[in-house]
This record gives sequence, structure tokens and C-alpha cells, in this order.
Amino acid sequence: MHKARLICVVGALMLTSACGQSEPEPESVDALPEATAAVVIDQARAAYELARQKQHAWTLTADLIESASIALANNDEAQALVDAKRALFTANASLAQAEKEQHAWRSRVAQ
Amino acid sequence: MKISLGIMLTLVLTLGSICSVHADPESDRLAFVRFYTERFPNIDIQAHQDGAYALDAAKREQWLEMEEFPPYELAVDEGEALFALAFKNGNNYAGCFDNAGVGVKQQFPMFDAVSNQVVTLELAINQCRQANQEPELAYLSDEMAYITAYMAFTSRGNTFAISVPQAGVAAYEQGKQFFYERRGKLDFDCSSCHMTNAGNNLRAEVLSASVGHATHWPTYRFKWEQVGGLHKRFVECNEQVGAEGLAPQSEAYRNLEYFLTYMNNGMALNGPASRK
Amino acid sequence: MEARKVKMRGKIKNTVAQIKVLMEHPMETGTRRDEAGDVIPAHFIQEVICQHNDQVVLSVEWGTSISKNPYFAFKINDANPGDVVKVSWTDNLGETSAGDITLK
Amino acid sequence: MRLQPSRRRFIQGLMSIIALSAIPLQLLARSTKAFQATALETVYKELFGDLPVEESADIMLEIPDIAENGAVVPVSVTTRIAGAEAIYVVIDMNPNPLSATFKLTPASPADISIRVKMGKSSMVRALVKTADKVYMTAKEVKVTIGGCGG
Repeated sequence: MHKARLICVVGALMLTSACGQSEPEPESVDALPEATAAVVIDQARAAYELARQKQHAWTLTADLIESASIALANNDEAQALVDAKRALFTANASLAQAEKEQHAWRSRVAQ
Repeated sequence: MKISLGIMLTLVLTLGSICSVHADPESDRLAFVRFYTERFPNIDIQAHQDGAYALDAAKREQWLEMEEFPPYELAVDEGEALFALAFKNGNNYAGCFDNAGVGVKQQFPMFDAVSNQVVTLELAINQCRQANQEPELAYLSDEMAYITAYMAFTSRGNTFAISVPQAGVAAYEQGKQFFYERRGKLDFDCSSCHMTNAGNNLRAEVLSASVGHATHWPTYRFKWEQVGGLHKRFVECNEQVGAEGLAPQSEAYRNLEYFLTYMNNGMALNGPASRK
Repeated sequence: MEARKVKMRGKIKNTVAQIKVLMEHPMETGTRRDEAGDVIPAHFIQEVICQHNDQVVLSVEWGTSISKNPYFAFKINDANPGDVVKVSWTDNLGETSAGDITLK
Repeated sequence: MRLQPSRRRFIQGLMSIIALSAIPLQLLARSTKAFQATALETVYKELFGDLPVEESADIMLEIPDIAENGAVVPVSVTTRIAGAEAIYVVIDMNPNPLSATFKLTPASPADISIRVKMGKSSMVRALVKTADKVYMTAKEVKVTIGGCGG
């Protein structure tokens, strides 16, 4: 029974990712360098809406769009741009996930 | 000669259609059950209806103590009173269900060929209200939880025997896909936690098996401090992996319930239940 | 306002009755906040009186750390079928409720 | 249809008020200060004055080593101490450690069960008071943190 109470490695790993605040690095953002926060927010929102339609939206995207919008409303263009780029990155990642999962799920079905 | 040939042909055709209709979900179910019997060789498949409490003796002991006077009792009482209330037109819920609504929860979800969709108990309750010119209940409302709790209580011990007719195969398959599709920032599907890691600890929690996931709803969750339906849990599960939850009783969730409940065929209904 | 429910069960074993009670009550500690961030005021059962055929056999006081919809079990000596066991409570807002059972 | 049960409940409520008002006052004197105390010593002081608290093996405190759910931790206390007048349940690490008091009478055996809330791992104590002594038994209870909102 004590063994059962031990945190298994998998569990711990899952937890780290579940509870950690780490976010994907917004490196490969599509937005042009000169894009304004407002533009990137719109792009993120559009991608997010598409992900929602595919039932694959991430909660993180909505949070980031909201914080970007708040930053923009407070005239913090720099922060708004950072959050908007992250939002766009996660929205695109969720769309890629939706695309991949159209087929990938089959390999997991109990045989 | 002619007649017997006709009968033969009919038989073959019927057999053929039975096979094409039922082979897939049923072989899915057998594989599903086999997965858990291999993973937990010492646990009777039926025992998984108690979720993580089938897998951890210490937690089970405390839970059983709680079940002596379970927190959903009050909800069942409320539900019984609500269920008996007459609509403005003089009808009541009993008129909308088989056996006056007593002991019928194991029939749900069912595929309704007329409306071409999966009908859960919650949906059927609202259809009943609509048919009697009553406003629909919100799916997360206490009233919905209470009525379903009462209907589950009267159905305890009844065995699930969900069927998937030809017209329902697409809905079943969509539910199955939803189950195995990865979602959210964590890139998890239902099987990541409840198959691959079933029985393992996630911090202090033991991950339950998916077989039995649909037998015990609605459930009083201490975290919610109230009785809630399976779809409320779906939203929570989705959110726990960083995915946005869908609307309770949305088509996707009803299809998921259809798949999950089919996987529970042969198991007994044991709702309402209590969970942490 | 409707009184909150008090559900009871009782069983006699060798003249001792085991009584189990479930009381419908939020048992707010006064430290929780609602979604708007406002403190939810304390609201909890303070006193529980247990009577056996109108005789007080047990009197109980609770603080805020009793769980929501409190469960409470106790025993009574010299119990006979037909005896009435009653449980009444009063909370910090002066609300009261009660339940009773006739032992079998 | 709905009026009748509520009327019945109202009458029940009224009757319970009448019943309560007939109960001797000393039974209702609430140990408010003890319940409001935030430190164990203050709880002891308010409940027992200067009476020493001694450990006893004659109090059976049943509580899980690891609480499945901090919001509902089952606690049972029984004792075979002769002349037990009252049972107390104290949870050291809760904001107000005193959780419950049970004033016993000869008509009720010292055997009670409740469910308590525990914010974090803590020592849980069951105390029994006689006319001139206070006995105590304690048990450490771990409260696990509920995963990621688990």
C-alpha cells in the first residue's frame, strides 16, 4: 500500500507539466516584426476561434489574449505584443494539434 | 425449396447486418475490458464502478465510511419531490419515460433515430419539459442534478446494455475519437490518464480506470460541494489538461458519453455516488 | 423559509441505540471568498441537542471546522423500540431545525 | 402541493424552538471563547482552567493517517474512562483549533463520530474531562494537497 502512495515518475512528470507555469516559447511566431499588438491580437483571436470550432482550443490562449488586450487597453504596447505573440503561438499549436489528432487518435484505441 | 432459400437469404442478410452494426463497438468494448483486466488482474471489472476507490484500499475505507450517510442523500430527496411535481398542464415527468421514470437511467444515453442524435437522460428531461410547455432546465442547475440523482437512485443495480444501431455508429465513433484525441496544452487524451496511467498516482490522487466511468452519475463531488452530472466532469477533465471545456450536453459530449457508457455495458448502475 | 433537513437513522443493538444524523447546512467558516472576492459570512451550526424521549442525553457545541452538511453519530443507552430520538440544532444566525425518528 | 411540507417544516421548526427553550441553561452556555481561541494553550485554558492534561490510552481516537479529503475527515472518539463528562475534538493547525465539544450524560455512552475540515496536516486530539481530570490522546493526520485541482 505504501508503494501505491509513492508518486510515480510518470505522475510527477505529468504534474510538472500540469501545474508548472511554463509556456511554449514564442519563437516561431508568424507575425511580422513590425506588427502591432492590436494586429497580433486579432490574428491570435482568429486562430483561437478556429481552434474552438475544432474543439481544440487551449485555456492558455484565452488567458493570453485577455492579458494582451488588458495590456493594450493600458497603453502597454510592449507587454501587449509579448502576450499577443504567445497567444498566437499557442493558438497555432492548438490548431496543429487538432490537425494531427484527426488521425493520430486511432493508434491509441485499445486493441 | 424457394421458401427455404428465401429464409436462408434473410438469415444471412440479417446476420450480416447485425455483424456490421455491432461488430465494431462490441469488439471495442471487449478490447477495452481486456485492457483493464490485464492491467488489474486482481480487480473484478465491475469493481471499477467505484473509480479510484477500487484501486486504493485506504481511500476506499474512508469513502465507504462516508457512504454510510452519503452527501447525495439530500439531493435524492429533493429530486424525488421535484420529479413528482406536476407541470402546469397537469402532466409530470413520469409520463415521459418507460416505467413512469423509475429504474430507467441505465437506458441512457440512447440513440434516437428520429432526431438522429444521442439522447442523454438530461436531454430527455428537457425534451419532456418542452413537450409539456415548461421552460428547459439549465444543465448545470441544481434542479437537473437533483432529478437525475433521484432517477439514478431508482435505477441502482440495473445493468447497462446500450445499443448502437446502424444510424448511431457515427455518433459512437465520434465519441470514441473524442476519447482518444489529445487536447490542451498538456497534449493529453482521456486514455493518457485513465488507461496508460490508470492506478498510478498523480500527486496524492489515484487515477481511475475509464471502465466504470459512466456508471455512477450524477455524483456528489466534495470539490464541487454539490451533485453534478458527467458533463460537468468532462469540462473539468478538459480544463485539467489545459483544453477549453465544451458546453454540457453539446453534441460532442453526448457522443463521448455514448461511447463511455457503451464501454460500461454489462456493468451495474451505481449512481448517485460521492467522490472527492 | 423552509427549515433545513435533518435526516436520521437509528438501530438498536443490545439496548444501545446507534443514531446517525445528516444535517443540511452550508457550515461556512467565514474565511472563504465568493467569486467576486467578497468574504462569505460565517454560517455554522453552533449547538446540537440530542433527546431521548424528551430527555436531553447529549449536548454538543461545534465550531466552524465541522464539514458541510454535517454528519454526526452517537449512541443512547436503554433504548427500546418505540422510543423517540430527536436532534435539534441552532446556528450562529439563530436559525434552527430538528429531526426525529422512532426506534424500531 | 409544495406548501404542505414547508408548513410542516415550519411547525417542526417552531416546536424545536419550544423544545430548546425548555432545556436547562447551563447546557446551552457556549464555550465561545474556547471556540474563538487560535492557540492550543488558550483552548485548554478556556476549557479546563488550570487542570493538567494527561495522556491516556483509554481514549480511542479513530481518524485516518492520511486524509482522503481535507474537507471531510471522519473522526470517531470513544472512551472507557469512568466518569467521563465531556469529549472534545481539537485540531492543532486549524485557525480555531477547537472543533467540537460533546457534553455527555449517563444516558449516552461516550461514543461519537463526526466529519471535520482540516486545512493542512495536523495533530488531532481527543480529550475527555471528568470531574477533576482531563485526559488526552492525539494522532498526527496528513492532509494531502489535491493535485492540480484534483
